[in-house]
Amino acid sequence: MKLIFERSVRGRGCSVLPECEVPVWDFQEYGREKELRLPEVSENDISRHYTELAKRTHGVNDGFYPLGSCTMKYNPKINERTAALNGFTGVHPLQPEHTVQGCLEVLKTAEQVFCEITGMDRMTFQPAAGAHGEFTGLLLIKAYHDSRNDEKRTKIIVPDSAHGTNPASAVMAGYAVVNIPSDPDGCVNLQKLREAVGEDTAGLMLTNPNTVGLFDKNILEITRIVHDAGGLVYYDGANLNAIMGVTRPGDMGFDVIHLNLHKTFSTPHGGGGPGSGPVGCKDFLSRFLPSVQVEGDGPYTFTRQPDSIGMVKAFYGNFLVVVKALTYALMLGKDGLLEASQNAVLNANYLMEKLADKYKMPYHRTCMHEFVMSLEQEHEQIGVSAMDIAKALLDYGIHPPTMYFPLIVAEALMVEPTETESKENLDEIIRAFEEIYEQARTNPEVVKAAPHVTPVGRLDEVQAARKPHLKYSYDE
Amino acid sequence: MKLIFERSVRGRGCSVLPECEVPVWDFQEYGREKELRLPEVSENDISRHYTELAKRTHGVNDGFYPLGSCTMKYNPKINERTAALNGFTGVHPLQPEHTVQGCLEVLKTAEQVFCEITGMDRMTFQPAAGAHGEFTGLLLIKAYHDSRNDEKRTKIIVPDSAHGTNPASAVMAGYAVVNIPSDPDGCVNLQKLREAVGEDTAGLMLTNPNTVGLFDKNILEITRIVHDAGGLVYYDGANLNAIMGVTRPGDMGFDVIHLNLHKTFSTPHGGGGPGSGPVGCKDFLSRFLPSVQVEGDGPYTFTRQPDSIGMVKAFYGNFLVVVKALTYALMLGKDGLLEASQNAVLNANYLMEKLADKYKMPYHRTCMHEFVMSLEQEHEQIGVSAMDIAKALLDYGIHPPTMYFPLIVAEALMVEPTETESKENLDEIIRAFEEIYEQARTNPEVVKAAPHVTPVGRLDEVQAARKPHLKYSYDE
Amino acid sequence: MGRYVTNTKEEQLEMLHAIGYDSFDELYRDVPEQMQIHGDLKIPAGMSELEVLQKLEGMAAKNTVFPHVFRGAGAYHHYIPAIVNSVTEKEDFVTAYTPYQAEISQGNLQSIFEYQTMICELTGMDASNASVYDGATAAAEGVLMCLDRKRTGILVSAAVNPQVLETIQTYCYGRNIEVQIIPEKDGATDTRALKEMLDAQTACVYIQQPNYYGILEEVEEIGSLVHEGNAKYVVGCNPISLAVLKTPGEYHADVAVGEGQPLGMPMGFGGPYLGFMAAKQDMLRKLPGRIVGQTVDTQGKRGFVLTLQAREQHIRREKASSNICSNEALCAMKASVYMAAMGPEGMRRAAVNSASMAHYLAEKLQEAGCAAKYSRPFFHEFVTGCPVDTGVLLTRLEEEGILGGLPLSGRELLWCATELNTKGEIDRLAGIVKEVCSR
Amino acid sequence: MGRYVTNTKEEQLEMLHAIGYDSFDELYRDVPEQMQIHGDLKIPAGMSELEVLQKLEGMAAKNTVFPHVFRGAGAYHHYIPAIVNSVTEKEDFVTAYTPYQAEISQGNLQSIFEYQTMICELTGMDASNASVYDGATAAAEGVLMCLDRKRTGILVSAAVNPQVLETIQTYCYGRNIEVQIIPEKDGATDTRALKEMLDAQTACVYIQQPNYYGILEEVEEIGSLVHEGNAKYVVGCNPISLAVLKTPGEYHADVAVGEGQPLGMPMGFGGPYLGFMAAKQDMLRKLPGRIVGQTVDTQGKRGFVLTLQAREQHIRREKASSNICSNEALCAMKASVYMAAMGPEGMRRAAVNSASMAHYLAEKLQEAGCAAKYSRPFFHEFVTGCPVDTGVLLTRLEEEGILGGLPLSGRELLWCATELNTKGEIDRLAGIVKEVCSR
Repeated sequence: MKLIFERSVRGRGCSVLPECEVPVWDFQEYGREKELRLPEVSENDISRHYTELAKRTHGVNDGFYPLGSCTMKYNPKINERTAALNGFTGVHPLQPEHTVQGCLEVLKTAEQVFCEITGMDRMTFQPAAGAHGEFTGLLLIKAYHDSRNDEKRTKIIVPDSAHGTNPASAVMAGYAVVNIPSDPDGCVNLQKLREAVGEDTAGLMLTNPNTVGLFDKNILEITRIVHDAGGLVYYDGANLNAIMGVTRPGDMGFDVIHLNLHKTFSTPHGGGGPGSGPVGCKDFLSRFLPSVQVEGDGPYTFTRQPDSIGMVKAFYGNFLVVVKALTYALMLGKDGLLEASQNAVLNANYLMEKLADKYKMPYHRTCMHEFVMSLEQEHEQIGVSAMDIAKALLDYGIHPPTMYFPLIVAEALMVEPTETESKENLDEIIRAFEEIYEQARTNPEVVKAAPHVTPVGRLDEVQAARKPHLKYSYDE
Repeated sequence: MKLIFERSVRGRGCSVLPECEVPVWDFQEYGREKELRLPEVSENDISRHYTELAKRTHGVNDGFYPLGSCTMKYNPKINERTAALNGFTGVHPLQPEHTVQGCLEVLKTAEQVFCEITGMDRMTFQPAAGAHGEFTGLLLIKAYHDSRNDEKRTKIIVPDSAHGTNPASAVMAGYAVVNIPSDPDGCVNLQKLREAVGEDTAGLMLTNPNTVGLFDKNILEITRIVHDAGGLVYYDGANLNAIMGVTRPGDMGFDVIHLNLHKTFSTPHGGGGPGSGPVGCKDFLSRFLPSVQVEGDGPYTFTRQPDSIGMVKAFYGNFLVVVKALTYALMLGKDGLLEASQNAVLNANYLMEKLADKYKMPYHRTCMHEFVMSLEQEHEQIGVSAMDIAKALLDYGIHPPTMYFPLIVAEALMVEPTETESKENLDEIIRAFEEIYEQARTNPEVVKAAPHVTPVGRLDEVQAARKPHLKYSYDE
Repeated sequence: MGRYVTNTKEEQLEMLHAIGYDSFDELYRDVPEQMQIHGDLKIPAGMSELEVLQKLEGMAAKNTVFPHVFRGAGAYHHYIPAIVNSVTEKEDFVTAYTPYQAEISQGNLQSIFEYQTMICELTGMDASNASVYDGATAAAEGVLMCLDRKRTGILVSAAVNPQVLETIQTYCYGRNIEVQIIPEKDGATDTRALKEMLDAQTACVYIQQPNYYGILEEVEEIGSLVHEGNAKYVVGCNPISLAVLKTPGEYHADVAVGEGQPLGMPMGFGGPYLGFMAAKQDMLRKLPGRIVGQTVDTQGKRGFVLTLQAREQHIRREKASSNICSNEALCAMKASVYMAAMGPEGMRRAAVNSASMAHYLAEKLQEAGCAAKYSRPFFHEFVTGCPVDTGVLLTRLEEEGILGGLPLSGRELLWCATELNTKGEIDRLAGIVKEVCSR
Repeated sequence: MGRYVTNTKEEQLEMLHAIGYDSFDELYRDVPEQMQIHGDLKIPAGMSELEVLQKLEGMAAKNTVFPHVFRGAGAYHHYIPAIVNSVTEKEDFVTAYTPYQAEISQGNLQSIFEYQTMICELTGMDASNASVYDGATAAAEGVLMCLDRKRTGILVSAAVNPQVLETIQTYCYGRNIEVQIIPEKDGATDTRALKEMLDAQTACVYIQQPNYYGILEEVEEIGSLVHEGNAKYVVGCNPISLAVLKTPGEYHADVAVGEGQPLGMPMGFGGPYLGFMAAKQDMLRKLPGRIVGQTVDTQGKRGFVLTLQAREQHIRREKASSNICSNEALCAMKASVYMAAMGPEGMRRAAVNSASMAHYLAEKLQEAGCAAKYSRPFFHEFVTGCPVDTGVLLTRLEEEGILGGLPLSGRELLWCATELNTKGEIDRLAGIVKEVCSR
């Protein structure tokens, strides 16, 4: 299809703004030299262009989306409605406090609800995404050690099964990363952990359930080991969807956490954002929280923490995303959140069990909200890779699972059905997976050439990276 | 795909309303006996179901939609926004007048604008669609003759090229229909008209431009003939899009008109409605207008006309549709409306000329906003019908023109590109038409079997009518 | 000026020249000079989107949107689930025309088929059309369906919504028929009078359930009388009430019609709304408007088409069952999504909560000094007296953001409650009423 | 309770049994007993959609939405064309994840490619990423891009937005770097001081154009100084202003960043907004975040993919250029649709009207008693003094529905105007200011 620039015709346009009604200010020597080349298109052009783009975009509304660790659950429409209320969208972030009491109430209520769910004492909503939350949380740890003049703590321990953001965030916070190998089941090897911790340990970053979908039973022991060594423990909230109302990071011994509101709390992911990655912490860390906290019980006030690490972005975070997440949490409540987690775990186990006949499950035991399968054997025997299976799913209108993650499993597909899929959808999906498996066995070339019915076939990523073509060339 | 009933699972549902907070009233013997069987589905089920339905629905946003006489122009998004303002949607129609001054201002402003465009003196917005407007307009004519005790006027003259609604509306208004044959060019045969009029003539219904897309030059003579015979002349506004700012029905001698706001004034058609069919009339008919008229210049009041025909529906018409149409008319203004008409006529002529090489144009002269082609020759020679060409267009993502209308042209396709299509779109469409024509000549069977890439093929309409299956059978 | 024409001025000239014209004027050479507009239309020049939005926002701001609504009388303040507009705002649904080309309109057609099914379930009838303009025109069309050569008498209860009655009368004026009014007694249709009015010319009887005063009519008794007279029984019903009340099908109505606005449409100063119509099997081919039927394609695959078109104006012209062409398709889709989102349990709650709130309201109003006028069972509307001038009371309520009951003739008010009203709101209302009435 | 789980309780049991479990508890047997929650979480039970909407509406109603906004300082009140939300509300766009599977994400990927192109056009730079969180984090990431082993000094003008400065400082705290502040003089960066501060350790200089006080910096002179010192030149810019002002590319910035909120996002109490980032070719591989590139599929057909992923955390982990994963994709799409709807002419009007209104405002405020503090050229913001306590003036304006300028330290206010302000509004404002100031 055309690029919007290829639809542009000089002189075409929409009629958005009037001419200026006061004398026009002259930019003189500050004026730009080169003409601004933006699309010149009618509103009809725009409507059709984006209609075509939408048809080439797979959303949760288009079908199953079991992208492991991304929690692609259904995004309720009431969230969009509350976040679109003019009383929220029309508010300038620098209005006087007494004119934004509703916004402060949203933040305060959300803090209370999410702290209770996670077992934390305070929470900041400033971080705009999970990785941003990790960075923020690690700065809290850093500020804590600094405040104690404990300057030798320069390392963050990260299991090799962790999300890539964990080590990257640690580096951004100025830490050296110590990777420790996981046990075969993706759980922390206590022995390795004991060997790794020491006087230089600033902290440990961990998800639980872990990235292969298992709950690490040793979690209390793990957090104790780190604490005993003088380090703090950070909880990566990417997998919280498995355990709401069942157990809490705070009760597992974690000191700092982040949540992905765009995963666990149903705010839509928008093709890559905006997300929201609030950071919760235990009381002893709260004085380092970034920016401002809401205090009081109506009227509410913004108060800066005494030893704040400073702002991690402008204003108070992705506020309208927080509105959506709060809407969701209030809809479900204590009973609904528990059921959501239970059903997420049920769906994952159901799918895993039904697929286990054909697909190799490296950790074939009760999983949490997601599980990992390995195509290692098929890859060796018939040359069909995890990627091939993923691409074959596209032809069924199914978004593939996360591929090649976690890194500790060869030819991994990480499957997270979420709680909002129904049994009959899962049964249909199982049939699709089975058919693909059969085809991979009987006619592997077809699978290796998949997808066959998508708008484009497999794309040349090597060329894209070698000769970066990152914008429309007007001269083309 | 599944019906929504086939997705239903007992006990499933959405969480819309709370339990009752006051004592529950008991319906006792008034209670329904049979259980209410509605779909029991989750919100995710609904979202995916309608996503699938939307993919199987062709709108203006999906591509070219040259459905003759339907004026499928682009529907501006600002219309949707103004009509969704809470100050309009949240108003009860029976609120006291002083609390609905904004709504009255909308109606009054719309009346002024549309009267000026059409050359009428007053207008009612009560009719909900074009046909409803025809009915209303004919009742005005009836009331007029009744008021003069002119009881012998029992007939409405309708050319055989007219829209089917014209004769049907005449019957609903209690008239006998006199069909008069058109000239070969779809224009009124003056001689036949002179023969048809008489003491029993209540009126004549006419579109101009007519349904083959030509402007009837004799229009002043036509309206004079009817007036001289004591009848009134009704203007079917379906084709107004050709002449805004160029000429006005009121200046052609018409006494009553209706507009299709969902055609000429860009309000979306919603897959079949809601439309809006306001009726305008000359002063001498205004005392018969239905329901209430807005009077005054702020504060506004609703005033019932002295000899009103009565309400033709509840309240004041499809008010929110009127808001959209007014938004559009104000956006375009006197200059923009004229250009819209001019460009609609230009696009039609351009398309006609470019297609005339291959397709037979029964009226090959300057057309207005639409034109008719005839596949009669091809049908006879190679068995390819207007319907076949239409169905072949579906495979190009193009909505076919209106088929088999007007009735006076054999194997007719009536093409109305509207003003919002661009030259390059038209050029692409011309290529599609040409390709289909070539294929019809070289490989007619392929065209006769079209469409080939739509979700379903041609459907058995005979079976549908013979064995009506009009709702889901729960027992299936 | 605002502009949605895509072609630029240059493209327009290029196109004109390509087909042998020099100017737009030449395209209009068929329009006689003497009727061409010279100069501009006397309306404002075009504006930008921002200006128009501000203008319309200015108009909208001149209306009062009452936060507390206790008025119905044909337009009802119900909750609209968020999913409803989310679905029906999809551009394909909004911008499509009537589904004449079935192969690329299966979405639209299937949704109408589903709507028809839901309306049949709600009413207990055999067949539904794809909608008509609103409840009043549905009533009028429902009545006209029953006319035949021998039977041209139309009886309408005095206890129906007056706008519906007037619309029926207007439609009947078209057919040169005078509507006969069945008197009411104690707020309901006078069955004794009805019995006397029925005769061999009676084509049909139209009543409303619950009626204009909110009262539950003796629909079975009336039905028996009508059918004894071999006339058709046409009933106008509130769709929310049908979640719990006996259906027209159960009390043997021949045609059931109603205003579908409560099923997901905003009050919107009266429209667009939705007229629903359903009939018994033997009346099927007399239904006006679009009807969608299930069929198969060339491969035997299930599909949907507009069917029974031999009833319609575009085929039959002056012999059509009605002139209707455009209906309220997108509103019908709203109703479908509404009913799917509500499900049987949600619909039941809407009905039960509305009726229960109304009964609580009636009780509180009684205590406050506005006693109910009738003692019959009612659904979610009822009439009370008012010890003071109704204008005084309503103005006082208005100051508090409350839209009180609709003033009827004399010192009477027609109240309504729905699931959107709360106990707290009603208690507050009652307090104000008491204060005003005891002055 | 509210419920989005699709399975019914019966289905849940059926599924449990099908895979050999008796209860949900068994699924959680790996969770040690001592850390399981016994009883309920201490949060309210679930609610219906209606109740939650009412609750959130109640909160929203506690905010003041000012009809007249004269405050900017990082969040701007611009007009958002209707087409913007109409497009970006499409469910596919809203609910998709990051486009990891290119074959079914071409729509999303192409739209990012188009966004990148528009940002490059706006800034005059060579390459743009797919967005970061907001303008402040864009500035911080932009500064961090310039660090290398030898050069770790970061200079930031005192005349930048203080929140941006603080965010840069926080990010630098992570890297154990202390930010050096270039002092301001007469409301702009002190170039003489800058010259003295630049040294062989200086990695980059960050300034803002127009700066926090709305003033147009001497960007070319500063650029020359920075490049003479072989440091990188990072500029934070207002995207609307770039429609008319000299671009960072034209004055040889190495990295251009900014807050994209004015391009179609509501003020929304501060977020979600959009951080845009663009760089010269030689800095391309240091850009953080997603980047989309054009390529071909197996048939040679044009297609788009996430590219240069070797920079990113999911590939490089601790060696990544940044930890960013989720960005602000839907906001970037809003910006794209905004710029497509505005086109060059619309963007020009937004810029010209805003600046012209601001200059008119400055003039009127001067007449009313609030004289401009600086005499330098400015865009659409400026600082004035205030002869009375700013709180007194702002409170009075608030009563009239006006959000006045942001109070700075002392008796100073930072004002802003955009194309949404009107002459009439400004005249009214000036009248009130005059009245207050002359008391």
